[in-house]
Amino acid sequence: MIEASFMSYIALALVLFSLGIIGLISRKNIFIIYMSLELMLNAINLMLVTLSKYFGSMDGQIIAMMVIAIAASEAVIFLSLIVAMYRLKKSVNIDDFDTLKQKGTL
Amino acid sequence: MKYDDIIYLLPLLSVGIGAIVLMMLSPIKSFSINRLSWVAFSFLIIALLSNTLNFGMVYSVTPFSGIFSSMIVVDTFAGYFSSIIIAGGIVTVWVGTHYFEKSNMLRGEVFSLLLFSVFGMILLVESRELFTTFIALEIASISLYSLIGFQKTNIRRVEGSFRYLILGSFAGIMFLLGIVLIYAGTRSTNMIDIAKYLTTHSSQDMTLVMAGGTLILITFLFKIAAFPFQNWSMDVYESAPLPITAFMASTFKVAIFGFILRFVLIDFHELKNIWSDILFYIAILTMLYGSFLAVFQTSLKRMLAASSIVHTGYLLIAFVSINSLGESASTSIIFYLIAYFLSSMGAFGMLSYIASDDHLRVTYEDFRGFSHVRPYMAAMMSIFMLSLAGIPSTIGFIGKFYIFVGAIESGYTSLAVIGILATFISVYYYFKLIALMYFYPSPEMKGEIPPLKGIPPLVIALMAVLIIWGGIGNTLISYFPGIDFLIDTAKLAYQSLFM
Amino acid sequence: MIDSLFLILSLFALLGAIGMISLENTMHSALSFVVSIMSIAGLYALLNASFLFMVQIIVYAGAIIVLILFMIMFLNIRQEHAPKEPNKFPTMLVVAIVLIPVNYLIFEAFSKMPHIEDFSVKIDGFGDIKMLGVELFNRWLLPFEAISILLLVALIGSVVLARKKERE
Amino acid sequence: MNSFFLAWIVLVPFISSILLGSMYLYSISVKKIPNSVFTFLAVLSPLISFILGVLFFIGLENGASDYIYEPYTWLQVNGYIISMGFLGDRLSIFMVLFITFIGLMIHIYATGYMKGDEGYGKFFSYFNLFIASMLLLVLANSPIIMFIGWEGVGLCSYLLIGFYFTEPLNVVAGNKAFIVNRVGDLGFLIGLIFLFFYVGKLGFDYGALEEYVSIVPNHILTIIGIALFVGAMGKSAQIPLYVWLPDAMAGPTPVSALIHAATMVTAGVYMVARFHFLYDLIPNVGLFIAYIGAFSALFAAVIAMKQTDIKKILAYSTISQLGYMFIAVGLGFYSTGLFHVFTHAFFKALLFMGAGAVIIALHHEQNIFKMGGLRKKLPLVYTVMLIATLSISGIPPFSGFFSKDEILLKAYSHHEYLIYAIGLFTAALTAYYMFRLFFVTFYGKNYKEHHMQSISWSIKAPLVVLAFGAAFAGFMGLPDVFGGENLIDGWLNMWSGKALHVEYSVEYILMAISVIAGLLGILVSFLKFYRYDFNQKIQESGVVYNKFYIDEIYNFLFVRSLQKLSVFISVVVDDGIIDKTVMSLSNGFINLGRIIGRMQCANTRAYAFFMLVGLSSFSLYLILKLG
Repeated sequence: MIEASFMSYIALALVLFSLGIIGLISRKNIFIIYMSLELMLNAINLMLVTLSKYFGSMDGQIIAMMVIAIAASEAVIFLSLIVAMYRLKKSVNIDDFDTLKQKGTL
Repeated sequence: MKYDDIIYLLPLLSVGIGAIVLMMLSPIKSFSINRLSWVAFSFLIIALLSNTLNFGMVYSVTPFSGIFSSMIVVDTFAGYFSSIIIAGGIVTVWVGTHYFEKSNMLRGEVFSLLLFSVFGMILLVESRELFTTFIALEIASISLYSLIGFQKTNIRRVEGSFRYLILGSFAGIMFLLGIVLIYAGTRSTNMIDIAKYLTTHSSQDMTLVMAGGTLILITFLFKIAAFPFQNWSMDVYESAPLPITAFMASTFKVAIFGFILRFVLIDFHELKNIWSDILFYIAILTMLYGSFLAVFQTSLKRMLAASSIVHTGYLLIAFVSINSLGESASTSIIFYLIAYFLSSMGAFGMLSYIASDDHLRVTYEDFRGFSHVRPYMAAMMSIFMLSLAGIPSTIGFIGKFYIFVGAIESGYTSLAVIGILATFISVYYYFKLIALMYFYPSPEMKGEIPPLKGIPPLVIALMAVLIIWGGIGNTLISYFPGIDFLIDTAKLAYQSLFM
Repeated sequence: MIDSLFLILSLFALLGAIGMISLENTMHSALSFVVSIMSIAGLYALLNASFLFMVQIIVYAGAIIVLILFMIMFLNIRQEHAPKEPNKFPTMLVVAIVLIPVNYLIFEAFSKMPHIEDFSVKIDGFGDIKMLGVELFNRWLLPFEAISILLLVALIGSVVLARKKERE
Repeated sequence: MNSFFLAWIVLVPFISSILLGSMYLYSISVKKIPNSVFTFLAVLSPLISFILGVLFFIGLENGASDYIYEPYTWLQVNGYIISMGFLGDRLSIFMVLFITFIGLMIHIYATGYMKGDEGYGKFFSYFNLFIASMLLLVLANSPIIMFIGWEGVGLCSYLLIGFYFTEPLNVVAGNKAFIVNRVGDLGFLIGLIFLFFYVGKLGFDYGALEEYVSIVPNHILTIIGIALFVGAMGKSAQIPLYVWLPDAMAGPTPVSALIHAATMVTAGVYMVARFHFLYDLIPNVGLFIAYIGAFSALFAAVIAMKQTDIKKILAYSTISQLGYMFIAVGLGFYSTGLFHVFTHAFFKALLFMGAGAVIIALHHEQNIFKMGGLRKKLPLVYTVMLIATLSISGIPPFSGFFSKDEILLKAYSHHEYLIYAIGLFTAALTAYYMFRLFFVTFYGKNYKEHHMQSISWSIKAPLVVLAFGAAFAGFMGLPDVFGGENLIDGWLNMWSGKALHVEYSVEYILMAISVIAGLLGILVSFLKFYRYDFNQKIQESGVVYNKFYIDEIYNFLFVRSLQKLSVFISVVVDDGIIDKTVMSLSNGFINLGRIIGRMQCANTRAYAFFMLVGLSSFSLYLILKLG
């Protein structure tokens, strides 16, 4: 049985963080990409809260709370941009948005 | 409680209040665009003037240290950088007024968001606590995301904004992880405490701090568009409205450097040589990548975006040599930032000024024979190009000179050689524009280009004059401030970091 | 007791995360993410962060995720709208391999921290709302104020970006 | 003479250029300004500089020490101090004198040549800037300041060559000049940086450099010497960086005269002479320079034999003459090289201006095989061209003879017989192709009658003045043999001249040989082209038409094979290899850029993946670094 030590929390947070990066890069669905970013923030929060307990100081928890606020503010921008994008192209596939591609002509 | 501390916070407060006032004014329809820009301008100029109150002194104050628990510091360094940032805001306001009017997308919110962005950047250079820095970065970035995607019916704008948002958030998350690691390693997020911890515990294992610092460095490299974190910049610079591109390319870069210099010089003073090897290669790759990208562009906007990657490379040269020559390398970075700020802000500003109702003039071909239609504008544009290319007697040359000499002095001769090579390549794509403007007959376009009238061209012309002034030095009239003045102030700024 | 709770919660958190990044359907994926979020909230409770436990449930699960779900339904994204992703799993494998050095570095760095035998806090009321509030308004006032500005910026930004019609 | 006025030698044309430029902008956008105003300003500035130069000359002659004027510190980087300094020693005042004098003449000439051109004011603005840059280059007190002038000259040549930008070809020529010059500049800059690195701490003006250059290790010194010479190659059009010069003929003729005679191309020679203290320490590099010069001289002369464009012939002849100068400076005879710079300035300016007069008279016809029989029509131009052609061919007593002969003599006495032979052979070729130009232009039969345009006095006057110079300037460097005193050597006494170990009798013989070589060239040319029949289709058929035995032999032995060689060199080597290499390098770079540009695929996930790879490699680096 694994002891619920400091390191096991960190390991869990790291795995969640990596899963977030994996989702960000390998998925095409805009919503899932966004949720992957949120997952990474959650993983970092978990680390912060763990550190807060480890150090016996509230700093970690306070930062974690403010990170949630930052995540909320990013969420607003994200979702309004997603709406704008969906209105324009009727697609949630991020690879469809490539109008800025470098043209190879001189 | 000391109420006179409020003087030091005046720039920050003035910009912040200005942003909120503009937000409230923007729904009022009777308030014309011109009036809004005057409001924005007056708040910015108050901020700039209050910055000059302490000019020329070495000072370092932590205003309201009890309330804010020393998380914010106002020193010569912050004053220097925030002055540049506010100046960038002022230029963007004036140039932007004209552009947004023309492209029919101006609303008061633009100015509000712009001032919020300036607010975030000032907080970024003044903050001495890593998490506050992160929030400041987010304030600046989120305003920029909104400004880029402002015209939401334009697919390019929205797409660029979204790409920047995803990648910027990703980079922001790395920054956050870096803060967490440093916090885990030192139990503090305050830069002074971290520096103290690092000097007193130098025998201990520093893997956490190193890893955290590296992650923060990656965010920094992302924001200044260094290889391999540079791809976004081309797309975002191209998609953004021109004044916003100007603001991002020059002012934001200044702010980011303001933060990272403080971070590296204070926190990693003892350990900053750990990155020198990898930054060495990054500087080379950045310069090469940018040069390769810039030479074949047809769009001027893209070329300037690509060349801004090259300029990042030059700045990184000085950044590499920072561990052997702290003061002079930082000074040369600061000086080069000013040089680059003036030149690129001028070039982008000119581009956005000549945008007309139905035609954005952003490709090389649009400038064919330009000098015959608008000779003064062509002359200014040439000055900006000459300065970007680093031709002697412009400020850009002196900036490059300092960087290359510093690189050679600290033993990075190969970096200097590659930098000079990149400069030579850059002459090709900058002079292509000059050649097109001067050596071709002009098509019929006189009616479309706005004449030199109003404040925007005045601002642009002022920058052109400053470029020449900085290049020839304090020299023609010796008691007038010139580059020596700038460099001396930059040195004071450096010294104020260690007070 | 705590250990087995940790195991169950972390299992759910991982399963939820894996489900989120691998499920085809956007809606399923979002629901799977809720599982992960809730489990993390539970972990916060285990870590003596009772206030954060609530914030996590209210703000994340209650607001952000609901917003996402609402948006998915609002835009009426059905399975046939979802992008085709045949190479999803190979890409994941590649990314996972590239991630190894990052994870190794951070894990190694953390494991070098001084070991604490008894991983529990002795302070009374650690992590509850009072302690958090006192700390927040004493030492973290500046970031707090900055966050309020950030939310204001996000507000303006979203109004600008989501406004239905361009005003002439 | 107050050394303060040294700066004004540069500042006067500079200020005048700015004035002219802004007046020009005013005149095209607001209100027309009469050309006479431009003329007055444009001609005034080189005149003032010339007068100032003369005053300094008198000062130095009366025994004043070198003038140094350092108004301010230009740059100051941790211990390195670079001041904006001007140095008026014998070498720079010598250069100033003939630059401003020839420049003045060309300015006067240009007022006639450019009359009626739309860009009249712009032209003189560039022109004055050109003079100012060149004067800055010459008067600079440190290599860094010199580099500003160096770049300024490059920029102005670019602007002037592409002056008629409505022709795409001219723009290409301007670009080519600029790019090729940048290659040279890169070399120059690398040399400077090395020099700066090793001795910069001790001061970076010429005085300090001369004092401390010996502390640089010898192999580094070799690198510096070669790198600096690469810069000279670019400016002074030596193999392989000469390709821009013939194309630079696209500019208006006064520009060609200015570039070829007084300013840009002599910059390289001046630079080597200025760094004489450096090159004295590395004689091997000097020898290398001399050989490059010799081969350039030969190579360009061979190409010139086949050209039909009057300005192109003169362009190649410039390359060839520059080769002579590099022979002299390479072997360490700096004053001899500068003597040739001096005489060359006169006769080459004269040649170009004469050619320009012909071109103007014939309504911009440049092909010599469409001219012919101009002797009667343009008697003045005929006379001055004859003087200039005799001078460049090395016929005594015209100026070219003295300087060229001295170079050959020095090469001989220095036991560089190969160089001597090449120089001698080139001298014969020079006489041949120059007189070919001369005869075809002014003599011949069955030529088409031309409708002539009259030539104004402002074109004629400088021709006459320069003709005197081309005829008699050589007497300033009269060799000892004739009981004269070499005034140039005496003036530039800063170099401990290497003694000559040649008997007078040998000197006479050498002199005779070179005169004979020149006369031989003229003779062949005379036989072939004096009665040139313009009804011939192309000039090669003239080979068939000749009646003279000697001509046939000569043709068979030399001309034919040389012509083949000439075609080979100009088509295969020049256009095919050197031109292509320079151009394909830049094209390759652009194409590589396009391939790399594919990374900008506008795919967010790909960008994120690049970032992740970056993150991963940073982590790997840290893992390795921290163990």
